[in-house]
Amino acid sequence: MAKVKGAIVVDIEKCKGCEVCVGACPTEVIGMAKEVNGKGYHYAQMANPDACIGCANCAIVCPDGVITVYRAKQIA
Amino acid sequence: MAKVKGAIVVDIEKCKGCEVCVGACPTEVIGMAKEVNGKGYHYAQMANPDACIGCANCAIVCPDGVITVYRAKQIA
Amino acid sequence: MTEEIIIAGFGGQGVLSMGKILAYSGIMQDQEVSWMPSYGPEMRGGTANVTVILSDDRISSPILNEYDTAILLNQQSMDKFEATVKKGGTLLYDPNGIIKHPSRKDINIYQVEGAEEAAKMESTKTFNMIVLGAYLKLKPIVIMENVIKGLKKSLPSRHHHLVPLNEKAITRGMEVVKTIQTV
Amino acid sequence: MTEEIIIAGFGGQGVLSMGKILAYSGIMQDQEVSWMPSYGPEMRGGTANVTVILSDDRISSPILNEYDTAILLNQQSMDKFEATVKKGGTLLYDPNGIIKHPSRKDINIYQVEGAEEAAKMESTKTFNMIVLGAYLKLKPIVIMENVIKGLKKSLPSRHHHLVPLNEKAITRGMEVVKTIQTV
Amino acid sequence: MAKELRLMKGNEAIAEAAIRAGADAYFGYPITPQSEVLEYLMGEKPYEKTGMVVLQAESEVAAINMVYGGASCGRKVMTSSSSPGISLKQEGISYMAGAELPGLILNVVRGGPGLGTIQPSQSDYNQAVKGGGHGDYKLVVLAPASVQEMYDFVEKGFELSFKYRTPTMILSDGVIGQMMEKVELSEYKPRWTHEEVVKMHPWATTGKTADRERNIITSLNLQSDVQEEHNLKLQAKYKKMEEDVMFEEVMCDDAEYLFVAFGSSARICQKAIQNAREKGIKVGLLRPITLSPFPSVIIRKYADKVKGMLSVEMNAGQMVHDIKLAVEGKTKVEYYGRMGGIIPIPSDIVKALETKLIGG
Amino acid sequence: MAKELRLMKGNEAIAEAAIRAGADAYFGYPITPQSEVLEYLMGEKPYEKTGMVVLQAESEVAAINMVYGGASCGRKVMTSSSSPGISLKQEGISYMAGAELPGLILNVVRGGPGLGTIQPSQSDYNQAVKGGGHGDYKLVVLAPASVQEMYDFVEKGFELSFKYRTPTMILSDGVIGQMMEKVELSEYKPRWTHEEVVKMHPWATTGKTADRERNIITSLNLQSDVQEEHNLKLQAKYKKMEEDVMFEEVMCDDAEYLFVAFGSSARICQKAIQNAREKGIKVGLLRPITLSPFPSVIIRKYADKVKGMLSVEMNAGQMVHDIKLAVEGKTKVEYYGRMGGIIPIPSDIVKALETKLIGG
Amino acid sequence: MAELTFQDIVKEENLVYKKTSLLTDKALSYCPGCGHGTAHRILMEVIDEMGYQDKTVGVAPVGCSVLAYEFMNIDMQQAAHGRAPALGTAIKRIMPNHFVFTYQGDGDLAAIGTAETIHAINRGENILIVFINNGIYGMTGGQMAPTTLPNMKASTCPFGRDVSIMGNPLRITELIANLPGAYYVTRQAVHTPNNVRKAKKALKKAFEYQMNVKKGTCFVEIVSNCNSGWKMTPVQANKWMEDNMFPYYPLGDIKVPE
Amino acid sequence: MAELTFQDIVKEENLVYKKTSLLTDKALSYCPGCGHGTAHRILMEVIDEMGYQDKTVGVAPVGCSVLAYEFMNIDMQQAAHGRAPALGTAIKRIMPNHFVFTYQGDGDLAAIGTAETIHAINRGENILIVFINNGIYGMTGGQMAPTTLPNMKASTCPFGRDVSIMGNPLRITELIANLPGAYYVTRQAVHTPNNVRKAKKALKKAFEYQMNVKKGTCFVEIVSNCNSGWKMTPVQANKWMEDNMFPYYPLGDIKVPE
Ligand SMILES: Cc1ncc(C[n+]2csc(CCOP(=O)(O)OP(=O)(O)O)c2C)c(N)n1
Ligand SMILES: Cc1ncc(C[n+]2csc(CCOP(=O)(O)OP(=O)(O)O)c2C)c(N)n1
Ligand code: SF4
Ligand code: SF4
Ligand code: SF4
Ligand code: SF4
Ligand code: SF4
Ligand code: SF4
Ligand SMILES: [Mg+2]
Ligand SMILES: [Mg+2]
Repeated sequence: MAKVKGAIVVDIEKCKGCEVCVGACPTEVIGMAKEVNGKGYHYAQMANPDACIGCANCAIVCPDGVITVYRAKQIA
Repeated sequence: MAKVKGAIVVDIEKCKGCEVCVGACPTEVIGMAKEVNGKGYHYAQMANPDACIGCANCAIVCPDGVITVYRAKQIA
Repeated sequence: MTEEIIIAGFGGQGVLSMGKILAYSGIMQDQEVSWMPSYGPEMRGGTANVTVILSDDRISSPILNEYDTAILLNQQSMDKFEATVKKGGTLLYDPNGIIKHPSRKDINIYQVEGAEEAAKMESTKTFNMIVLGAYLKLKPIVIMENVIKGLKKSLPSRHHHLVPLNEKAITRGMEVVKTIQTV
Repeated sequence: MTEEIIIAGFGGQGVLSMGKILAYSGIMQDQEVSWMPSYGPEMRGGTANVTVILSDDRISSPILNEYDTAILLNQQSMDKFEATVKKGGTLLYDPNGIIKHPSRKDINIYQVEGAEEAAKMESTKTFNMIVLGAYLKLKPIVIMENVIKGLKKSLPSRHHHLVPLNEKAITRGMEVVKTIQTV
Repeated sequence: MAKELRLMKGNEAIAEAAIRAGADAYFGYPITPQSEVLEYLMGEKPYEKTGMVVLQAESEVAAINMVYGGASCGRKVMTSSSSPGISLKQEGISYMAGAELPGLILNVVRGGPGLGTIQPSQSDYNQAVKGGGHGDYKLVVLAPASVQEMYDFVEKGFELSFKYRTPTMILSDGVIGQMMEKVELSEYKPRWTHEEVVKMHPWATTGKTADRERNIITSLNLQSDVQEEHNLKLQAKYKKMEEDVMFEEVMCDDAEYLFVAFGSSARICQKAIQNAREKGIKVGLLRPITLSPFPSVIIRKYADKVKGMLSVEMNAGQMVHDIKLAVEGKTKVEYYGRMGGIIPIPSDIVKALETKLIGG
Repeated sequence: MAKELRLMKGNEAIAEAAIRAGADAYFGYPITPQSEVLEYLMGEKPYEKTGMVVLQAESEVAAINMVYGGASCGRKVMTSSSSPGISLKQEGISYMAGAELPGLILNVVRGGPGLGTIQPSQSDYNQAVKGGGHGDYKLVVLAPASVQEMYDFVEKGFELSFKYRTPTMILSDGVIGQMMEKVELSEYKPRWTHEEVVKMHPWATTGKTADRERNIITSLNLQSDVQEEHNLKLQAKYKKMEEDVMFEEVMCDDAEYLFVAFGSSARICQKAIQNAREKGIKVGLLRPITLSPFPSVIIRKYADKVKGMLSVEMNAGQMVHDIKLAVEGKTKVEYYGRMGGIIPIPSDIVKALETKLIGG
Repeated sequence: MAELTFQDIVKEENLVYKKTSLLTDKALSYCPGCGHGTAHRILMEVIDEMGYQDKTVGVAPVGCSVLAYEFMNIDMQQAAHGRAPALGTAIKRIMPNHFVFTYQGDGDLAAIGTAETIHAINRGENILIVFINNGIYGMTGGQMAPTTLPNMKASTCPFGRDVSIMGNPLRITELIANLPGAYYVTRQAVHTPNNVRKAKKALKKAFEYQMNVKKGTCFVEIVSNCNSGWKMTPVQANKWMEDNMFPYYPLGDIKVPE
Repeated sequence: MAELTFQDIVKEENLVYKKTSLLTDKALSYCPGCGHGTAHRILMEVIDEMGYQDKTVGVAPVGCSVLAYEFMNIDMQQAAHGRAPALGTAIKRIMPNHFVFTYQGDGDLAAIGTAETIHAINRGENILIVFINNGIYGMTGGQMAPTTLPNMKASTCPFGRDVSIMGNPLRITELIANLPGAYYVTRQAVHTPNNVRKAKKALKKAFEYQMNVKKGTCFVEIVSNCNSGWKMTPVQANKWMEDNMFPYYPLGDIKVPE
């Protein structure tokens, strides 16, 4: 059986650190960076990348549309 | 038994001859004058005064409020 | 030539369209014309009047304080406009419903039994054309041919079959106009 | 005496109220004061700034293009306002979050670790008072007594119990201010 | 080809002219003395013929904003109203000027302030010319003095309003709106096709195609420097508008005095000139046709020639200030006017000339 | 008694002054940069203290008509807004003027036209002074140049507006509305009781009692002669208003040149005077405080004394025309200004003085 | 005993009905047969009967009834077109013990004044709104109103209201009845004696609710004729109204207090 | 086989979700976590997916989304406060084959714009109205809106909305659903993935109705947070919205075509 594996790319400079994506992720992938971006926001990042299933939930709720989602099949 | 008898007084100069009162009278008392008043209207008048029962229907519907109604008991 | 006319009466008497036909007739013979009605709620239920000017020259003001001719079709108009006729001017009226007849001595006065004649013609709608005929008898400022053209212009084409009747009414008006006084 | 100050930073840093306390302190010692914020959506989420003027004379324009002192509390403010300090004037800033430190050579530059000290005091709300203290150390234009009065005036009375904490923060700021460069 | 002549009310002429000029839409709300514009259009059903949209809006505010929406699509869109309704349109007009939109607004002025009277007046001169709405802007303002001009100024108005991308106002009044005169009608101009609009008005919101950036219609500039640049651009445009100034001179050649009057007042002044000249007073008429741009240059020129100017207005004296500004103190300028819907009488105008300027 | 001093925004000062002046009602709609007026009032809950009504209306149009309704009851009623919102109020303002109602309208001007910018501007001068609404009318227009004046002009504004039964407009801008300065507060004045209103304002609709005819508030006069009489009465009143003209002279005694400026611009001109005098240029400032009535007489007086006047405005040049009309060509009048929310800089003002008047 | 003569009957003591003194002596400016007059009269009768002349402030609209203040012998204000509810709001809030009503036509209330109508009622302003629905703009010469019926002719829909272009007639009364601030909403007519009596009762109720219950806006619609605008005689117009207006605007209470 | 690395996954061919090109690259001016951004995005996604960029004209309001035209890569007009439906009316009537939508806040649509909203819908204008209800005036700094909840605080009701003075919150969506011109009326949210998906479906439906069915106005309300105005973090605000806004403004279809 093929297992899906996902990844997200956050446009860090445009992320506003609202944390809406965090709660939307079913697999608790996302955490907020300790660092701030140029606008002073703690941006979102994959804190737990392995758990990402590429469901795009985070991207769909991100108000600033800064998440791009990828998904590949892991041939087990 | 006491029979009621009514009468109406039309303020002829203010009557606009709309004929709304005519249809409102249950006893067909009112008719329109052949003559016109100063404004050129054929005014309302008692065409059949004996039939008036003083019910005030005519006065109540007269848009210009130009009818005054009186009623007396005819001791039969 | 300049003729300045006021036509005044009740709302339903065809005062405005009579003025319009007159104005159109003027256009048909290449005159300058203007037609200025009273407007707004003052018209409601009450009186209507229109100032018509026909002239060979450019018309300056379409609103006037005095007139060459007044055509007055009810008592209220008589009360209001008798005094506005220029000295030596013309007053034409329908005596029907008039209680206070004109009393000026310095103007020409004529009568036309428009309502009565219209009743005879069995068409109250011809009333204003009868009055127009009477006026044109007194002041032939436009020729009949152009009046008919004007009539056609101002009537929607679906009413053009009424033109002969209107022509008859105009002719009738020319016949029945009565001179009361000339100066 | 006239002192013209710009205070700029993030919306939540208490920039406006710091300016207000300063202005109130001026009133307490009978000075003329003005306080002019940036306003409107430009504030939303972004930066806030306020121009404060204290003077012994009537203040003409409350909006300025250059300042005696700039108090700058984030990078954006640094980028925008470093250049507006008058030659020989004063720039005070909190180095926290600053990537590009001020580079002008013709002004006096000071640092205050406001955020750090506030964290130490376990009350982020004291941040702006620490900065204020640092400023007053550099420019004692108002005496402490009047600052406290100003503080009381600008705080709703239900918050007056916070005055001692704020006073402590001001004092702390006076202690920790660091000179980077003087001209 | 024989010219087509018709006897029409000024208001009807506006409507007919709109159809023939290839107007794309009319939006309006009834108010005396101009309801005939909408009534005539509805009677003509141009939406079945030329495709012109005609809609009775729920209010004057809605109507002017419909004009904004339609004009933004690069179309010839118009509205009409009378004084109180025009006041309600001021925000919309300012928006249109700010967003640099064309469009035609007819004001058939009645006497104010407030509900006032439905009788004719010229008391909205300042509002039209100085900008009744907020901010620095100018309209093109045309003042017709005949039904023919009502007709002609629709096409002219659209032309200028597209040329300068600023709304044109036709400032008329109850006399000219309600009176009938003969009008020479022009040929039907077809409405612009969508393709023509796209080509002619590349700024219009016609749908973003791949070959161009998106178009935005807005009057907002949050940054002051950008807004100031925009303001300066607008001012330069208003300056350029002066090229299109229009006026009429009547018997000015030998004139020792000048009436300055627009619209209905100007017509009555013509009669006053006759009266005056019969009396031996050499007076002429300078009639501004464009009230904005105002014919200041020609007025300034006459200031050196005549002994005085009388501004004749159906208001409390509004245009007189623009005349004064134009003459720069070089000749005496006085005002005579009537208010409340009353039309000045030629003889009174001559009397005013005599007492205020000749005797004075 | 010790005077009560407070550091306040201009907008807050207006609100506090309203409560203390015994205002009866405020109706408004939010718009930057003046929303603090309504916010402050709602925070103070004067309806629980003085009984003053405070209501957020559904729009500026509703708000001005609420003012009309309340003012008709003989009460002190006010509203506030900024440019686009003030445009929407023009019909209502014209109605109030026509019906001869008192009332206070604050315009914290922002840059236009259209949505423009929320930054400060003076580009609604014409609208306020020439009548942005339809018809011939005038407001009392007060132009505060400090937060203290924002405060003071509320009471003053009500006073003049009741005196002349015409609305008063306070024409402010974003600088003065948003800045804080110290304000000396006045004592609380109790609101008028119903009985006082009935006595003081016998024209007000307070309920028809047996001892008087019914009161009618209207601006409608269907008969032209009656409307003209009404117009003449209004004009006479506006003439009389000139008694209450207000202005400030700063260093005018020895001035060879004059800045003429109001509101924020006037403040900046004070700094420009310092700069100029340091350079040896003898310049003073004439600050109109009432823009309507306009201080034409004093300006005319200075026209004979000075070599030129510079109108400094935050717009494209509006008041400059009124100065020109006042000086009657007796001295040179020039304009310098900035737009779009940009505040003129003192040094640029001096430069303009030098190039346009001194050098020129 | 002999028959009573006219003179016998027409005596002060036999008086049954007389125009209220809260109507002035001025002749109404309305067209013959126009319902505005009747509506004016019953409104004034109610105020007269309640003895509240000195506590009443009315607001006249822009529309045929713009001159209502000439006929109603009470203090009145004339509002800008559509804004009467805004005036009413201010008057009532400033003088909460007064009886405040607006009197508005369908163009005034349901077209240009839509926002003011809805928001005043939504705030539950404790006023009475009398709404004269004649399906047309009477004053300006018979233009289409929001309430003009489908296919009905008016000067701005000379071929009849085409709902596909002009939209459906707006039942504003049913609409505002949905608002919590609406306390009492009813639709009446005044073309027959019986309807006049009912309409008057409705006005009386509204009066009592405003002065005693104080729980929100009362809204009394009166479906009326505009015989001039409809181009009919008054009698024809009333008949046409019954046949055409009433089916679309059915008479009766729409919202009554619980 | 080895675990896929980040680099392995992040490849063009594995792309699952990417911001639509119908949004410009400009950073949104909204506060962190504001629903306006999400609403913008799904609207643009729908237009993108339907391939109608060149046939679309949008209308931005006055409100936080006044700058919508900076972010939506389509032709747009910016309307005066409350008047977007009037603009939409004109655009659609003049270009009947274009897709026309307005995008409006609750202050814009339900306060100052009430008349324009109701009449455009009553006429059945064949446009889409996207209505962002955040219960507050965001743009101007958090004043009370017609939709502000009872007792909810805002800068012009700092002690909470007192319905006895300020009236009840206006359920404008339910109100306009009564109008015959309203064809499809629904209330949605965009704070969770599931809600976003549903809201997008609703927009798509509206799009299809406008372009193919042409039977009236589609009205899509999106209940959204204004965390700045509510003075909460975005996450708190979304929770508060579920707990307080949704009970008053329940999600779901309000009127669906038969
Ligand atoms: C702002 C404004 N717009 C338009 C008008 C013109 N106007 C006067 S009355 C009226 C319509 C009246 O119709 P309605 O409210 O139905 O009253 P009715 O005359 O039928 O009783 C209109 C549009 C006006 N006076 N003011
Ligand atoms: C005529 C006018 N009145 C008022 C304003 C000020 N104003 C700007 S946005 C706004 C309210 C916006 O609230 P809403 O529509 O709910 O949008 P949000 O910002 O909440 O998305 C107001 C009152 C204006 N620009 N124009
Ligand atoms: S939802 Fe978007 S903007 Fe918010 S934290 Fe996540 S990535 Fe950043
Ligand atoms: S794509 Fe799905 S699993 Fe991956 S981070 Fe986003 S929400 Fe979580
Ligand atoms: S109802 Fe009145 S106005 Fe009409 S005819 Fe009868 S009496 Fe005359
Ligand atoms: S009182 Fe009654 S019976 Fe007498 S005339 Fe009137 S309606 Fe007829
Ligand atoms: S026009 Fe219609 S509503 Fe007006 S008075 Fe005449 S009948 Fe009545
Ligand atoms: S103020 Fe409110 S609505 Fe506006 S962007 Fe911020 S969160 Fe969104
Ligand atoms: Mg009606
Ligand atoms: Mg909102």
